[in-house]
Order: sequence, then structure tokens, then C-alpha cells
Amino acid sequence: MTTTEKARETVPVTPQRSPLRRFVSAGIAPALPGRGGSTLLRHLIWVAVGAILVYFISYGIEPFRNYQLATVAAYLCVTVGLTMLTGLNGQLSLGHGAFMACGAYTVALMQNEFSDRNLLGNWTLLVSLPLGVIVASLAGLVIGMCAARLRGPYLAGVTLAVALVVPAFTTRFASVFNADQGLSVYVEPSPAALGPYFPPERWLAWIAIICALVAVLFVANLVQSRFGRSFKAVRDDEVAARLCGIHVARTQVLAFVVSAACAGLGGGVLAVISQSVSPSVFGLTLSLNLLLAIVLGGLGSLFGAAWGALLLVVLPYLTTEMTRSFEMSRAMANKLEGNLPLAIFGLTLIIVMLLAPGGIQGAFRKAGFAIRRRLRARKA
Amino acid sequence: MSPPSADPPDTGIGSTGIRNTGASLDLSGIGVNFGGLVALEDVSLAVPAGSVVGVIGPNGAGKTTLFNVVCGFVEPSNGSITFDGRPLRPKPHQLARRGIVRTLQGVGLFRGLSVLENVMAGATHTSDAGFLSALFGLPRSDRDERRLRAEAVARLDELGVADHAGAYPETLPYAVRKRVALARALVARPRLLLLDEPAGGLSAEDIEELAALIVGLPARSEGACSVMLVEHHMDLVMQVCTGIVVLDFGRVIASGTPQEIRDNPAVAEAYLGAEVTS
Amino acid sequence: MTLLEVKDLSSGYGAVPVLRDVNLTVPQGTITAVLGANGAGKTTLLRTLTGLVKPTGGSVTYNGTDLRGCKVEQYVQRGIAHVPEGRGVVAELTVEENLRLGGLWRKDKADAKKATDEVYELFEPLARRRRHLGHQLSGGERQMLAVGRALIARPELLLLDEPSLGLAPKVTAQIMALLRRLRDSTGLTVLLVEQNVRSALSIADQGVVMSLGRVVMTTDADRLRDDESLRHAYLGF
Amino acid sequence: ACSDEAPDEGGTAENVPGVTADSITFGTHMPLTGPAAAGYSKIAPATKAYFDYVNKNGGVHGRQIKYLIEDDAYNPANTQNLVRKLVLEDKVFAILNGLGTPTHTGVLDFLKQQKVPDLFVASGSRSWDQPDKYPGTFGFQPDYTVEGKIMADYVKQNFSGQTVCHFGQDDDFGRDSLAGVEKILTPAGVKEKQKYVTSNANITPQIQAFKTAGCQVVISGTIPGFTARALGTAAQLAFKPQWVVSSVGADNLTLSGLLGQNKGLLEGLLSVGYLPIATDESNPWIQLYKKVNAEHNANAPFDNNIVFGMTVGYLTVQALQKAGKNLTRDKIIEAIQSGGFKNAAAGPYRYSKTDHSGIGGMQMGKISGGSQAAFGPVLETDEADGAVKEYSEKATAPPGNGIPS
Amino acid sequence: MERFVFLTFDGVSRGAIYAAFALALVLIWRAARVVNFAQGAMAVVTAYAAYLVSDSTGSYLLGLVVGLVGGFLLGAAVERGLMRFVGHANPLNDVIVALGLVLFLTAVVGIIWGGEYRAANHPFGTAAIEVGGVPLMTQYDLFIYGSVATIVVLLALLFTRTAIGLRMRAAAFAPEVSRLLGVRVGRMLTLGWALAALVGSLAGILILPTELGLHPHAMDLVFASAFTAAVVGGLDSPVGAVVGGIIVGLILSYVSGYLGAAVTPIAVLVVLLGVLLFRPGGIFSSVRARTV
Ligand SMILES: Nc1ncnc2c1ncn2[C@@H]1O[C@H](COP(=O)(O)OP(=O)(O)OP(=O)(O)O)[C@@H](O)[C@H]1O
Ligand SMILES: Nc1ncnc2c1ncn2[C@@H]1O[C@H](COP(=O)(O)OP(=O)(O)OP(=O)(O)O)[C@@H](O)[C@H]1O
Ligand SMILES: [Mg+2]
Ligand SMILES: [Mg+2]
Repeated sequence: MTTTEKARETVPVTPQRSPLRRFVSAGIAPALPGRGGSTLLRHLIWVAVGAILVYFISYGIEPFRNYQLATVAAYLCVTVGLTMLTGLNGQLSLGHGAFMACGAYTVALMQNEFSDRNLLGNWTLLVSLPLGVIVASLAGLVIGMCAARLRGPYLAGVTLAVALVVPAFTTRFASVFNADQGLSVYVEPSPAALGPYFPPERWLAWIAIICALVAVLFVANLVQSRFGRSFKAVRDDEVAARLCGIHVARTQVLAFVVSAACAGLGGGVLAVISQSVSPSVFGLTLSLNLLLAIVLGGLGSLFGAAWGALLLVVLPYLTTEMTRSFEMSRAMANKLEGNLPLAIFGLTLIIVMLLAPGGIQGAFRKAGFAIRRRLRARKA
Repeated sequence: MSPPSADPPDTGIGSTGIRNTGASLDLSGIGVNFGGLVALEDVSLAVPAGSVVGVIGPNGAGKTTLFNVVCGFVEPSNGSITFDGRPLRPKPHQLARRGIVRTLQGVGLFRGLSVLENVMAGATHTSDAGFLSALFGLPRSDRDERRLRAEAVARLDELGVADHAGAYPETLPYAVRKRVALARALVARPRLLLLDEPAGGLSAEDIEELAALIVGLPARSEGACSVMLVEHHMDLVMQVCTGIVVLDFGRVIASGTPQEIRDNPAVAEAYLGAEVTS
Repeated sequence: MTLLEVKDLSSGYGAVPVLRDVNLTVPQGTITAVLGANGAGKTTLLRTLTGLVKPTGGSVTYNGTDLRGCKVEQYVQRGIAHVPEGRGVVAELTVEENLRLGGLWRKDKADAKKATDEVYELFEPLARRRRHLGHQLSGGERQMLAVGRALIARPELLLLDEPSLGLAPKVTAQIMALLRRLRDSTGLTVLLVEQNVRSALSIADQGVVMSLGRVVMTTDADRLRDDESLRHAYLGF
Repeated sequence: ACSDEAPDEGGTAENVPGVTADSITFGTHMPLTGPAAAGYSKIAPATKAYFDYVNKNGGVHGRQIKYLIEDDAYNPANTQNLVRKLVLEDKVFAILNGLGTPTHTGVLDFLKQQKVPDLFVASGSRSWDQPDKYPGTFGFQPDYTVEGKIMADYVKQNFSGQTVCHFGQDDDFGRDSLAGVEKILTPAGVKEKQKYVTSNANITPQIQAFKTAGCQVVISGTIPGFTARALGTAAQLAFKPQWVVSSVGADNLTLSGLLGQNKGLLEGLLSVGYLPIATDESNPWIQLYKKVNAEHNANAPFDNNIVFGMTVGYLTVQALQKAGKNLTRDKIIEAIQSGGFKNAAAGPYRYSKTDHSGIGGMQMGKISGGSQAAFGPVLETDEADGAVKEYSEKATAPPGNGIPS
Repeated sequence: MERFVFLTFDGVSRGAIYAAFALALVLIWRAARVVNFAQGAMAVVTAYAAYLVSDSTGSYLLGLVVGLVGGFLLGAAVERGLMRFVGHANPLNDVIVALGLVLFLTAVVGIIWGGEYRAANHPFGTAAIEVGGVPLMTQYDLFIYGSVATIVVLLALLFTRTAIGLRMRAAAFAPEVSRLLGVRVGRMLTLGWALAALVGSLAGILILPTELGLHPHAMDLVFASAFTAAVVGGLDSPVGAVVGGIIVGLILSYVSGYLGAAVTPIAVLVVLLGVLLFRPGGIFSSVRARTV
């Protein structure tokens, strides 16, 4: 007992300020990477800037580019959610195509239902798309609750099985989903106010981009909040996270549901811009491509998700165009056509991963650091 | 920068009325088996409010397991736990809310979060903004975050590591990481703090400072807490504990004041060995 | 005779330099305690010595041969065993397999077996848990396993990074006593990184103090142990 | 293209997308890679080879035919993207011979909206024959229902009293085929109906069900891989029915390649077809196609896919000739609707204002002594309840220079 | 009843094949802690090699040997030339590189050999062995059972009895510590990949005659089933791979026999969830790791 007493005497304990001064620099805490102000406002400004930018871009480009833009936006809805799930929360999903299918089929059925009942007008999308998101979220909830118990390859295995289930469902319930052939989706033409010759692609691009911005806004808000922190904490150390009062399973399910909702939105948008849905669109290939996109873009970063969505559209296009430009004999051409772009695509993936394991965003960040260091060195 | 003496805003924690004493914990008859291995057998001990109780014993005696029982990571085969006079059926993620916080043997920081975020994560249970306000980025959620941030900075400052707030744990020296882990525990405003080998890997000087901190815990003006401490560093244990319990092979072989333990031959035989006697 | 000679050794992580021009001489059959505050670079020193961190400059000579270019996996064959910081136990293998792993490279199977039995004798908690997986062990048990496994190699030079971490005082004392015994009986040379200065100095022949990546003092362990002012100046107590 | 002025469309020939004074551009989507590519990847190059042949001989109305082939890997997502690229960016005159039901279905609305002619879709689905809904879309091959009816009719005539069963792919192919069969034999007349999915190569359970049901004739709406597996599996189970296989899955060359050392199992297999068989050296069309293949297709291994591709090319040139010098999108559609095409196809092309389905007649074939040959009359029917009847018009031979005039 | 017996035997035969492929996945998982998504594509490459040899020489055995040796070499080459250089910033990088490799290999195979299906022949009798009128299995099935059993036994021996096996496992779990203990980690990884590719190659050659035929995508769906099998059984356990394979084989057989082929993916998902909810590490998972 005496030792303790003595210690209490010898070391004066001030409650707010312990004697651990050695690490404190003159009692002044350093400038912290923190932000004041409103998260919503800050993100809204970003979104507004993005919207204005894209608005002008959409006027500056050809219809096909607008369609590509719309596709990028549709993928962006999905990749922001997926990068949050996989990058920040550490849950691997090979089956997000299936959640896109949920959104897409819901939108298709709703839109067609509306048009069958002669409820026309672009407002119907305001019902169909959110409904698609809800259906996808519910599917995400079910799978997410199972996923919360699984780790690593076991989660991969289950989500892989999820990816493969879509065609089975559409075939089993062919009367609703029309099996392999899929459904066509009724989409109102652009509002008359935009003029009779307004390219439909530009209108679709606008719809897609609005949806993508909404998805990005929500996910960005979430990532900046305590939920974003919990996602990462759970990914890094489950035990420590639980001791911090974080309900690990609930956090994982939440991340899964949010990302499934994003996927549902993306799927719905895809259905709208392509005006059709069919199961093989949402197969394993798509799910794997989404994964490629977020990793190549830079895992866990929203900018990375944007890069990824862009790559998904641009990379196959570029590889094909590139191989077109090679001169070759007819026999050679017959063999190479189709395969050569694939080979180049595969090689590109490998090379990017070897050279920039942090993806595009990671490479930019690194370059940024290097430049800043050099600038600082020059100043000094 | 605000001087560290500025009182962080009231979080409403500990509003149960008990503010300056910490809480009490009673374990009785705890038993744990892992397959055939008996890790704990009929362990009873009490951590009175405002005390610092040390749990010592040879390696593999079951000290960490005892913590695991209190935290709900391990289900005891028998025995009961009372916290603050009420029975406790622990679930790890609910503990912080009830006022029990634990540090891990080793460090257990989140490698993907900066030091500041690590500490903020420690107070997750105190934020009351819900999912929707986070999703929409409402002021409510922002306010919450600002409060957490201020509190986290205050704790880091208290532990003398506020300089490293922006750094990631892996690049920091071990001692700093341990302090961050402590800050993360304190920011949760525990009423009972479980420390698992807090001095492991620290230098003599760091240990002295740690001792001072631990001694002061039951009397902190905001967030006073009782402490349960597992440690092999005898100087520290003897210096800070008001009571000590010795485990060996999962059983309590002695308990008492530091002096009594020091003089207990059975403890010396099983645990202390030559060092103290020399 | 000098077993290990470190000259102007520098290294770091990525662009961050940690070790700066470290010079160190370890005579054969002695115990050298490497001391210093947290973050002084002690762990980095050991990791650079066995090639886990690439040196950016300087040289390491062991038994007269230059160790540069030597692969990490060859050190143990040359008689250098390194017990890394943070209990280098393969958590997914059993205690027995972990120990077996320590002697796999040895030609003399009988002796490896004998060494294993000695480890079980020394750390009897391990003997009781032969079939347990590494991750089931308590912190201290893992530390015992890591140290014991290094001994199976019957090294000439043993690099220990905070062996006392998480060990009961009695076990720490046992290990220290063992090191002393091995030094005296087999001529084992030890480079001992320790926060537990007192127990390290109780067996060391030579004390090396590091600070901010440099060796700031090399002296007789006795001097450090007995000279309070020196200890205060360099070790803060 | 910054303003939204009315695009100058329609009217004058100079402004028709994809058509210039000396060229016409078609585009297509085909699986050149991916699991579905086997076989199909040869079709578009064959069509292109025929176009090159025509181009070398002066083209059509002085215009060279360009053919842009896009690989969609049989993935509708790709198809949607690539067809938009062809239409919006490459500004093709028409989409020609786009392959696959699920893939092509997804672009029907887009093509309609853009008023792009959608010619000779390479699939036997009935979706292409909806002149009211999709006025620019035309089928090519006989649809699966017609095929089913013709097969069933043959079975009814020649295997009466035997137990008949149906094996089909679990999609519109198998469904339409079964529908056709049931129109002739009635649902009760088909004792056991089994389906397979392409994602599961093990069809032993289905074949065993046929065996248990005592099937003596199995009518098959299967792709070649599954025809071969069905034969192989049946042999394993010592089950030897008479197989009657849809044209999609009955190519002797492909099947013997798939069966390898077991190709003996093909002996006696009945099939149905609408184009000359690639191995029929005596057929003048085959002689023409082989010549074109040698000159313009790097002498690719000659099989029924090449016959298919070249026939599509020939038909296209016929349509272009008919549409006249001042080519517009409306004119080509009119030209096709006016009908009357005759070429390598056994049966008639049914094109008219109200009918956009393709070839309406087929001929039974049989594999014997390792080679496949057509036999019997050419039969024709419709996808509805019409009877199966003989088509009496004689087959034509190609013109001397191999180019329609 | 007769149908049930038949479907059961059919399922087991299919399952044995998935098991063979799953074993390759287990092997590489134990040796390198990655799921090799390129396993299927690599097996296709070696299957083509085997095919070309046995087609031109007429000897199945020679083709088999070439396939196995080729698999071994290809596995080693992929590890040495590619996987070794993959950054481990996140565990997904391996997956992405493997997917890139899949695209690349399939494309190259397509360029060299075209997309046509080729028949995979084998010298074994195909007629089913009947018991009480129910055809139960073929000679070829017996060959598969024998091969799979041999691999399982050899793998189990390798991992539990031999020093190499211990080294491989240690290298996979704790590369740094293993190196300090004198384990040539790089070599172990190469060996692990090589052996896994060898087993994968064997599995591929075994599977082909029961699939549609040899073509660049011949293993795509097999990979999915085999991965499911490995996950159901527990990726760490060779025995688990076999049990998992047979479970998957049986589901596919029963479901497509009784409910129709189209619903098999749904059944697979349901069983997968059912198993993993109770045993999140697969049926033969080892003890849950102590985390605190
Ligand atoms: N999950 C588990 N499975 C099997 N055995 C376990 C498990 N957890 C703990 N043990 C065993 O129970 C005993 C007590 O472990 P515990 O970690 O509580 O010891 P400790 O007192 O904290 O030791 P140390 O001081 O070395 O950290 C040890 O022998 C350990 O091997
Ligand atoms: N992986 C790493 N990346 C970047 N910096 C590192 C890394 N590991 C260590 N450092 C830095 O290198 C310095 C020396 O660390 P080292 O671990 O060698 O110290 P130490 O003397 O062993 O300290 P301790 O007593 O805490 O073990 C520290 O400042 C630390 O922050
Ligand atoms: Mg412990
Ligand atoms: Mg250290």
C-alpha cells in the first residue's frame, strides 16, 4: 500500500494535464487534418461543380459519347458503393451484378407497368428508380446478413454464387422476367421543352449523371461520418472495433446494404439508358469487371471509383480501336479479331497492377506527394 | 489551439450520477474451459469502485482469458459477473456504452485510420447522430463529429501524443502507439478500465509516466474510473495497485495488498522467481 | 575475437532513414545489450543485420566474411538466429510444428530432436501444449516458443528483440540465466535488445545505447549498471 | 454537333448515313470471343469475304461494301454499347445479321428509334417478325417453331406409334422448338420433355429420364455441344433412340469434331436444314462459296457457318441491287419487303409487308457413312397452325460470276 | 428409388471431378494464401498441350504426362514471372492480376488454336457398369475416382508428414519468420504454384471428356463449381475439397434430376449459405482462430 501512496505523493496528478509532457511540443497541439463547416454543404458544392461541368460537356460531345458518358455514370453509381464495401469495409463481393439486376428488373417492370396503364411522363422514373434501390437494398440485406459471418474467400465464394443466380431466377420465373431474352424498358423521350431534336442520348446522360451524383453525394457523406470510420475500423481489427462499441456484424450489414442500394441504382440507370434488361448483362463478367474497376481506379477512394467507372467504358473501347489500326493479313485478322483486344486488356490489367498497385488514384496520390516534396525541397 | 485545460463538452456519459469514483466489478466463481484445457477455475475477485486492482500470474495463467470473460469474448462455463451492483452478461460491443473499456495485449490500433481517427473511433458509442443524418450530412452529424474530434484531441494531448494526430499507427514508435491506444480507451470515458499489459515494450521512463497516469485514473475529474490491470512489470504493479490478485493455472492463489503479495512465498515461487528475491 | 563487425551501417523504410552510420563490434562469446528509448532504431538494427531491411550503406562482417548479398534464409545456416520483435510465431501451426520448423534445415536430425526436448524442458508450458496452434497460446507462451525455436538452431550468434516482452519475471530471469549459461558453456554470442534494462545489464558484457538511429555509447555493461549518472544521462533512470 | 437542329435525314441519297457515292457501310455484332464464339465467330468473316468478292468485281451500283464487325462476346451489355457505336459513331447504313436472341433483343428498340434497318438477324427467334412493332427488323433463318413443326411432321409420318420425346435448351430456342413439335404431335404426343442449361454440361439426369420413359425418338432443340453430349451420354447409358436434331445443333463437321473418337455415334442421326451442306461438293453454291473462301477468306476451314455467312452476304447484295442506285434506308426496307429472293436457301424467303420472317422451308438430312446429306422434299410451313407442306419450286443455281444482278 | 440411386452415383462422379479441381485450389491456398482465379485458364493451356500431343501421337498417356509436366512448369512460370511481383497493398491485387491473366491466356489460346470445340478423348470404356439395371458408373469414372483418391492421399502426406509440406505452410502463413528460420520462401511459393498447377492440369484433363469439349473457356464454369466445392469443404482441407466436391456434384445432380437444370444455381447458393452459416470456414475448417 505504501508504494502506491508514495507514488501518489511524488507524482502530482493533474486531471486534464498528465505529466506526460515529453511528447508534447510546448503544450500546443498541431494543426489537425480536420474540417469545420457543413459536410453537406461542402459536398453539395462539389456535386454542383460536377453537375455544371458535365452539363456543358454533354453539349460538347457527339451522341455516342453521351451514351458512353451515361454508361460511365451508371457504373459510377455502382463503383462508389462497391469501393466503400470492399475498400473501406473489407468485404469482397463478386456478386454486385446481381444487385444491379434487382434494380434493373424492378425499373423495367415498373416502367412497363406504368406505360401499360398509360401513366406516361418522365416522372415515373422518380418512382421506379427509388423502388429499384429499395428492392436491391432488401436483397443486399439478406445476402449481407449472411456475408457478415464470412471472411475472405468464403465471402467470395458466396457472392460468386450470388452472381450466378440471376439467370436461374429469370428462367425459373420466365413469365415475369422473360428468361434469357429479357425485357425491354419503356422510357419516355426527353421533355418537349428541350425541343424535338434534342438527342435522346444527352437526355439519358443527364438522368444517369443526376443519379450518379446523388449516389456519390450520399456515399461521400457517409464516408466522412462516424459510419465511414466504423467501416474502416471493422476492416482493420474486429476485436478492437467491438471494444470501441462498434457492432461489427451490424456495421458490415449496413455497408453491404448501402452498396447494394448503389448497385440497384446503377442497375436501374443502366436499364433506363439501354432501354432493355436481360440476365446475361448482369452475369459474373459484370461483377468481376466492377471489381477490376474499383481496384484499378484505386481501392477505397471515391475518385478511384470514378476512374474505375471510366475505365470500364473506355478501356475495352480503346483496346478494340487500337487493334483496328494494326495492318494485317486476312488469315491473321480472322484469328486476332476479338482476341487481340482481350489479350491487350488482360495485359493492361496486369501491368497496371504491377506498376501501380494502388491503382490510378494511388499513383496520382504518390505523384502528388513526390511533387510536393520536391517543391518543399526547392523552397528550403 | 485550445489549451488542454479547456473542459471538453459534456457528453452525457456517466450521467447516471456516479461521476467521480468509477464503477465496481465483481466476479464470482468464474470457470472457463478450452476443449480439455482448464483456463480458469472458480475465480472470484472484486474491483471496488475507485480502486486499481492488479492481476498477475505466470504466462498462460489465464489473465487475458479473465479479461475476455469480462468483455464477453469468452463465455464462462460457470460463474457470474456483477457490474456496479447489477448482473452483467457482457457483449463486447455494448461494453463501452456501459462504461467498461479495455486495451489489448499488444496495441490493437486500426492501421487504416490516422491516430486522431483511431481515438475518435474509441468514442463511437457516444455519438447520437443516426444513419440518416450521416447519409444526408446533416448538421447534427457534423456537430457530433466536431465534438468527438475535440475530445479526441484533448485525450491525445493529455497523453502527450497530439503531435502525431495525423500520422498512421504503423509509422510510429511502439511507445507512441501504446499511448494512442490508451487515449482511445480514455476517450470512451470508461468507468472501469481493463488494461492488458500496458507497460509491455515500454522503457523505464515511459513506465514511470504510465504509472503516474494509472494512479490518477480513479481520481480524474472527468471520467474517473476503476482499473483492472494485467501486467508482468512488477515495479509498475506494486507501485499503482491498491490490491493484487495472483492467478496460477487458472486459479486464484493469492490476493491482497502489494506488500502482502510481495511477501507471499507461494507467489514468489510460482511467479516472481529470482528477480525479486535477489 | 570479433564475431560481428558493423561499420557505418545505414538503413530506413522507404525514403525515411532510420539507422545512421551505426558502428558496432561484438566479440565472440559475449552478450551485448542494445538499449535505448522507444523508436531509437534497435529493432531496425537487428532487422538490417539479418537483411529484412535493406541497408543503404555500410557493411556487416560476420566471422570475417561480408554478409552483404547474403539472403535472409541463409543466415540461420551460418549460425545467426534472429528472434524478431512481436513474437514471430507461425500462428496457424502447432507448437510442435513451430519447433520442428526451427530445426528443419539442420543436417544433424538427432541433435535437432535433442534440442527440441531441451526446449520443452526449459519452457514447460510449451510441453503441455504441443498440439495447440500458435494463436491459441497466451502472449507469454508465444514468446517462449519464439525464443525456444531459435535455440533449436544451436546458433553461434543469437539476435533477440525484446525477449522479455510479456514474460513473467520468473521466466525472464530463466531466459537470462540460460543465455549466461550458454555463453559460458558453448561460447554463444548474443545481441540482446531489451527495454528491461536491469535484467539485460545483469547478464551483459557490453552495453550499447542507441538514440535516434545512432549508437551514442558503447561501454562495459558493468559501468552502465553501476554508474548512476551515466545511466541517467543515457537511459533516463 | 453543339446545337439541336434538325438532322438532315431521309430525302436525298447523299445524306443517307453509311452511304456515299462509292461505298455502303454495314455493321454487325457477333461473338468472336467467349464461350459462345465457337463456330459463330466464322460467320461474319465469311460474309465479309463475300462482300470483298463483290467489291473486287465492281461492287453494287458502283459502291464498295464495307462491313464493320464488332465482338460482343454474346454479352447483351456489350451489344447495346457496340450497336450504338456502330450507329451513332460509325454511322452505318444498317445493322446486318446481328447474332443471338438475348443480345439482339436488347437493341431492337434503339434501332427502331434511330430508324436503322436491322437486316437478317442471325437467330431463329420469332421476335424479328413483328413488322408493326419493328418495321425495320428482318429475320433470316427459319424460326425454331417452324423447324420444330417440320421435324415433328417427319417423325409423325415415319415413326408413327413410337414414343416421342423432346430435349431442349431452357430458353426461347428450346421453348419455341417444343411449341412447334407440340403443334404437330399435340402436347400429349410428346411423352418426356427435358431441358438443359448451357451452364451445366452434365445432362446425365435428363438422358436417364428419357431412357426411363422409354423414348424411341428424341427431337432435339440443342446447340452442337449439347447434341454431342446427349449422344455421348446416351451411349454410356446404353440408350439408343432415333435422334432428330434442329439445324442449329446438327452440323456433322462440328459434331464429329466434338465427339472425336466417338463420332460413330452420329450414324443415322436425322437433321433438318435450310442451306446446302458444306460437304456437298456437287452443289454449285458450295462450289462458289469455296472459291470465294479461298480467295478472300484466307481459305478458312470450310463449314456450314461459312455457308451461312456467304448466303447472308449474297442475300444482302440481292437486296441492295433491288433497292436501286439511289439507296436510302426506306428503299432497302421496301426492296426486302417486295420479296422474291432466291438463292442458296432451300425454301422460300417469306418477306413481305406483313411478314418479316426469313426462310420458310427446310429439308430433312441424315448422317450415314460419316457424311451428311439432305434427302426428301423441301417442306414449308408457318409458325402458326398451318400444315406442313411440300415446297415445289426448284432450287436455283448461282449466276456465272457469282454475283446477283 | 432407381432414379435416386442413379442420380446419387451420377452426382458422385461429377463431384469427384470438381473435387480434383478444388484440390488444386486448396493446394495453392495452403501454399500461398491466394485463391487462384487463373487456375481454370492455366488448366486450359495445359489441356491444349496434352490434347495436341495425344492427338498427334495417339497416346493418351503421353499427352497426360505432357499435360502434367506442362502444368508444373506453367505454375512455376506464373509464380516466378508474375505473381512474385504483385504488390500486396491489398489482397485483391492478386485477384485482379489473376483475372488479367485469365483474359490474356484465354485470348492467346483463342488466337493460337481458335475458338472451336475439340473432342477430348480417353482410352477408357464408356459403357456404364450396370447394377440391377441401373447404370452406375463407367470405367472412366473409376479412373477419376482413383486419380482423385491418389491426389488426396499424396497431398495429405505432403502437408502433414513431409518437411517440404511444413515449409510450404509456414512460408504461406508467415513469410518473414519462415525466412529467418531458413525456409526459402520464394522457392516454396514457386513449388506451391507449380504443384497446384500440376493438380489443376490433371483435373482439367480429367474433366474435359465430361464437358462439352476443349475450347478456350472450357474451365470457366468448372472453376465456379470447384471454387464452390473448395469453399464448402474448407479451403484449408484436402479432405474438405473432396467432400465439398461431392456435395456440389450431388446437388447439381439431384436438383437437375428432380427440379430442372435451370434452378441448380439457386440450389448451390442455398446449400452454400446453409453450410457456411453454420461453419463459416467450411465443413472441415480448423479451430476458430483466437483473436484476443
Ligand atoms: N481460444 C483458446 N483456445 C485454446 N486455448 C486457449 C484459448 N485461449 C486461451 N487459451 C489457453 O488458456 C491459457 C490461458 O491463456 P491467457 O491468454 O489467458 O494467459 P495469460 O495469463 O494472459 O498469459 P500471458 O501472461 O502469457 O499473456 C493458455 O494456456 C492458453 O494457451
Ligand atoms: N515499417 C515502418 N515504416 C516506417 N517507419 C518505421 C517502420 N518501422 C519503424 N519505423 C520507424 O523507425 C524508427 C525506429 O523504429 P524501431 O522499431 O527500430 O525502434 P525500436 O528502437 O525498436 O523501438 P521499440 O523500443 O519501440 O521497439 C521509429 O521512428 C519508427 O517510427
Ligand atoms: Mg495475456
Ligand atoms: Mg523494437
